[in-house]
Amino acid sequence: MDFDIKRLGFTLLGLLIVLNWGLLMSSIMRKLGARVAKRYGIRWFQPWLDLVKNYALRSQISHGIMFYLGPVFRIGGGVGLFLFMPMIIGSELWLNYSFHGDLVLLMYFQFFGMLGMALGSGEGGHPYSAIGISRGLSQFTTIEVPMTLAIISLAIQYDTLSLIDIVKAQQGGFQNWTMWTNPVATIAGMFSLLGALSHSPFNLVKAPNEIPIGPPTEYHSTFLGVLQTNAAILHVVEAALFMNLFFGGATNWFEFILKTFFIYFWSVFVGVVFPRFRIEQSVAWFLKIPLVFGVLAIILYM
Amino acid sequence: MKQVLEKLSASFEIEDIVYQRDDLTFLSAKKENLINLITHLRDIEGFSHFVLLSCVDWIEDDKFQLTYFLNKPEEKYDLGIRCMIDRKEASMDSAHHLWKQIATYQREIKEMFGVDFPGSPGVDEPFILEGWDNIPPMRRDFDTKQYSADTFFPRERPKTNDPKEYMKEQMHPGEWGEYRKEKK
Amino acid sequence: MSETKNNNKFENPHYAKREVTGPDGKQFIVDPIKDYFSDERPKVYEPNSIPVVEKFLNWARAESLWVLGFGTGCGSIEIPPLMTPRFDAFRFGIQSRPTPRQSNVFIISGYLAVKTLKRVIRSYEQMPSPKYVLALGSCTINGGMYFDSYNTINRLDHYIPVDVYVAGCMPRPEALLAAFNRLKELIKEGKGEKANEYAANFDWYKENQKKIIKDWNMPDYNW
Amino acid sequence: MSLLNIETDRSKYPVKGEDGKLQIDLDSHKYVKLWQGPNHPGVTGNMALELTLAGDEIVESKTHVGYLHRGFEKLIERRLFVQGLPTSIRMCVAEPDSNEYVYSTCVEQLSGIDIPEMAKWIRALLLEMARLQALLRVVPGQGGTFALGLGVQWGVYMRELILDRFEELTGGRVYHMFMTPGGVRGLLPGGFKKRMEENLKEIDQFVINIDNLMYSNSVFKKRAIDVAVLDPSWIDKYGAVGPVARSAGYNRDVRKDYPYLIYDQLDFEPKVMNHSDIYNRSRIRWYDIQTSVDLIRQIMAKMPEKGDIKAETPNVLHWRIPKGETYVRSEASRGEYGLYMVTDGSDKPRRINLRGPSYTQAVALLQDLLVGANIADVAAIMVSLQTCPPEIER
Repeated sequence: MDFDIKRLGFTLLGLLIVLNWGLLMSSIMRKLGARVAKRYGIRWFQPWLDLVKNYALRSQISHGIMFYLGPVFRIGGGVGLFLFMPMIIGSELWLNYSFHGDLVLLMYFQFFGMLGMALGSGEGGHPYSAIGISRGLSQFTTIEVPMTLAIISLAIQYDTLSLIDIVKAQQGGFQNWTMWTNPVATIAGMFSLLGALSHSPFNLVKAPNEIPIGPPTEYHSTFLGVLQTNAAILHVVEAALFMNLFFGGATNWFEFILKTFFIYFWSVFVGVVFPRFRIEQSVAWFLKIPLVFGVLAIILYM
Repeated sequence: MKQVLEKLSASFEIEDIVYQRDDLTFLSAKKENLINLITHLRDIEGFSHFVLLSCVDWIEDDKFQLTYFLNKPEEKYDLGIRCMIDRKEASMDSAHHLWKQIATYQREIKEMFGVDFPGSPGVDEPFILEGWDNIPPMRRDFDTKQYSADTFFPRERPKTNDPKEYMKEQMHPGEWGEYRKEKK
Repeated sequence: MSETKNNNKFENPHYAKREVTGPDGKQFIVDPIKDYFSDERPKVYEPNSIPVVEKFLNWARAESLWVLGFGTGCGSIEIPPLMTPRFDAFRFGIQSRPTPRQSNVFIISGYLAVKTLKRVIRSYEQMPSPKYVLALGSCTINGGMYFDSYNTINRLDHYIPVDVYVAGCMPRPEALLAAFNRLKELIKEGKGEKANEYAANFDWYKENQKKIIKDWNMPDYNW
Repeated sequence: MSLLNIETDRSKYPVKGEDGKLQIDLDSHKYVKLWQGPNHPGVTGNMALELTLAGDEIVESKTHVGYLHRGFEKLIERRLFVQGLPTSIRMCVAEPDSNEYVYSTCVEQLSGIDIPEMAKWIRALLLEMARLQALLRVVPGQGGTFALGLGVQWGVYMRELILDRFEELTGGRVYHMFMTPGGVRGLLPGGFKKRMEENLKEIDQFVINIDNLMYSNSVFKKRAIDVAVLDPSWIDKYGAVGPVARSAGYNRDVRKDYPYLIYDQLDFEPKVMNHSDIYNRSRIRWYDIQTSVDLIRQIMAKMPEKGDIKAETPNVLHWRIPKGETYVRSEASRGEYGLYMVTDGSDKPRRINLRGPSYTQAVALLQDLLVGANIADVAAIMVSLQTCPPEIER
């Protein structure tokens, strides 16, 4: 692939759009959650304020070089996931740096940020961070199993490992979406999405009443700002991945926003009314129901 | 319940029985008999619920009064057992083996009054206070207001009056006789 | 007695310097005080030199107040109502955070026992600058109901700088919201610089703190 | 060290030493020392737990209290009997009315005052309202420890409704000081019963919602059932009272056993269960909400319209009480709540000592109940015992 300044420019613009959409989406979701609790909720621009505030704090303490690199790894994972994710299908400009076989890379990038965070928060020295990150890693390992099975099932179904090809195969009406052509893999994928977005009942990584608040316990000011930025990007991109895999991708930004919103809403919808699992219950749950669907998806399309 | 107490008073030298309410009786026991008495009450008489262990400082008699409250859930009856111990080098037999919570009470009393309970688990560890370097604060001779004024940077307060003296002054200024003379 | 205690700081065995055998069989020396804490003094942070930028940043700071979820006294019973449907402080950009590293506002909810004051100072010093303190209740102003108690402090502003006092026993959630609004005004006017004041008068504050915390077994400044 | 030889049975270590204490060598890297609190959102109130962990499991726990110590018992020794009331009620902020009741009743009993019938009814109404508002906070709070924040939001809103009625009746939101020694300060305002009934209707709906949200929720059941089971023999051994004792099969309710005020004229039956895990301990409080709502309705229906509210008392500035001592208990939402008062003939109490349910449950019982528990359940266990630190240290 040749260097193309236009493509780079559009990718950065896409990143900006995704970041702002991620922040707006999180404030909408929090407002929705507040309405269920009979509250008015935060103002819609609150996430931007929090972000500016965190970057504007004056003092910051580093616990060492790995502590410093933790958020960098995390945002590296989020941005990496974005870079190789096709955003809008049918437009050359919004495909980012997606290439044939990018699915494998995307799955790696999902895990990448978590690993970096493990190193960084480990150096923070707080026991809550260590407990949180060990929970996070063990949970994410089990999330990966059904997710991988679902994706392999799609790879078998469409006979490709390219995300663009998978999306292109689903064009031409919603009856072509993987959701209808491969419902079993969709179910496995959507269950593992619940864990990947870590809302309740799978938010035991942060768990404010148990280990406040897990890995980012020691992170503050700019470090926390970077983590927040990453969270905003990651949530959209994660939803976009599932949109591309199961719900036919997006042909314009409006469709993109609508679909990512509802995919993200699915985890919030579950999260509002369910308490949190313990770590062994969460691991057991992922290795039971989603795994069965994942294996079934493989067998059906073998 | 009266028969039980009479029976007990023979064997455990109980005195000063006060029937405070229908369901509450206070009695005094000797320091040597006390642990035996409450063990007997727990195991034989069915006082299975331990309510409270408290300490009162009778500084004028130079005594500490320990009060053990026992409750009998079947008959809904309470028994308060007083025990006077010397105020100097105050020490009492520990009863932590009878009920688990007694160790906590003893720890608190050790800290707040300075009554020692040898053998009670954790009795020497600080329970509530941290870095306390004065006499135990719940003793009557500890002046909490003075201590607070010396230690905690009190703010200037507006002048306050003792309500009793102030009202006397307002309603009956001077001597009572002068007040009446003025009225005439 | 108190002096001897002060001299031998860190008598806690967990803080002692010692040699440890690691899981791999190697021996190494652990010095928790050096490893865990830094003895550096707090710094005075100058505001941004461009007034417009500083104004914008102050606006963001004022509108995004993260409260440390540390209920130090009985005033903390009014914090849940503040965060729930009736009063809903989220509307004003107020959220609670469980760790001092990520919070900007410390609500001292009522009287402070000496034992709590020690933890309050630690938590306060761990908060990133600029930080603000709301003192709730009469007991933080002059001791209130507990003016003669041997275990509660009388004036909070001798130990940590206070931005806004809220009088009452106990202050209603409305009073707390009013205090938050006052705090916002102060920050927007650029007067929320009490963290710098603390750093500038560090010795005076430390002297007061050490006067009542008899077993001072931590570094002078807890990063 | 091969992978196959990993010690999985945690009950085998740490070993107990000769002095009966667990031998825990932190440098061996088998254990982690973890402090929870006082600055920890999962810990109820301002107290600390010192936990030693082996993996996710707690092998030793210690409760540290004293962060809220104000020396009430010392302060009240310096105050007149009437001045003691506003001081004493601040001993427990979650439910101050029980303090008012036990303090006033101690003073009345020692000076031989009988309070009028009407005052008794109003006192009982206040006590039930106080129980109700405390339970409305703690029942959804059990879900809150499992990250089910929705119930907490609803519950605190319902509590606000009761606080509104308190405000209407007494003028205070949290601290009321309505039950003064000798009676109460006033009658019910006009229309109070109607507004109360409206609020109770909302709470009835809330009770059903909470049942759907928490007690029928599969994840909640998974987290709560058979966790931290309390052996029935521990109830007397540790002095557990109230809902904790009732969940283990002991029918102990002060309102029923020692009917104070007008509780003998009311018709109610406290719920008793036979298996004390987190789920049942929480469930019993859910039943208690219904009992309290029912009792408030009964009291409002049966209470007289008018009557004396205050007995004849001495001048409060010269109120001297002869030498004596007494113990008065009431049923708070947490269980038996008692006050021991000693007088010596002067105008100030010689000694008062509060017996709060948390004193035993949050120190001795919690320490032993936490051993073997998962750290994820610590907050839930604390809430299920309804610990309230201010009444431990006072």
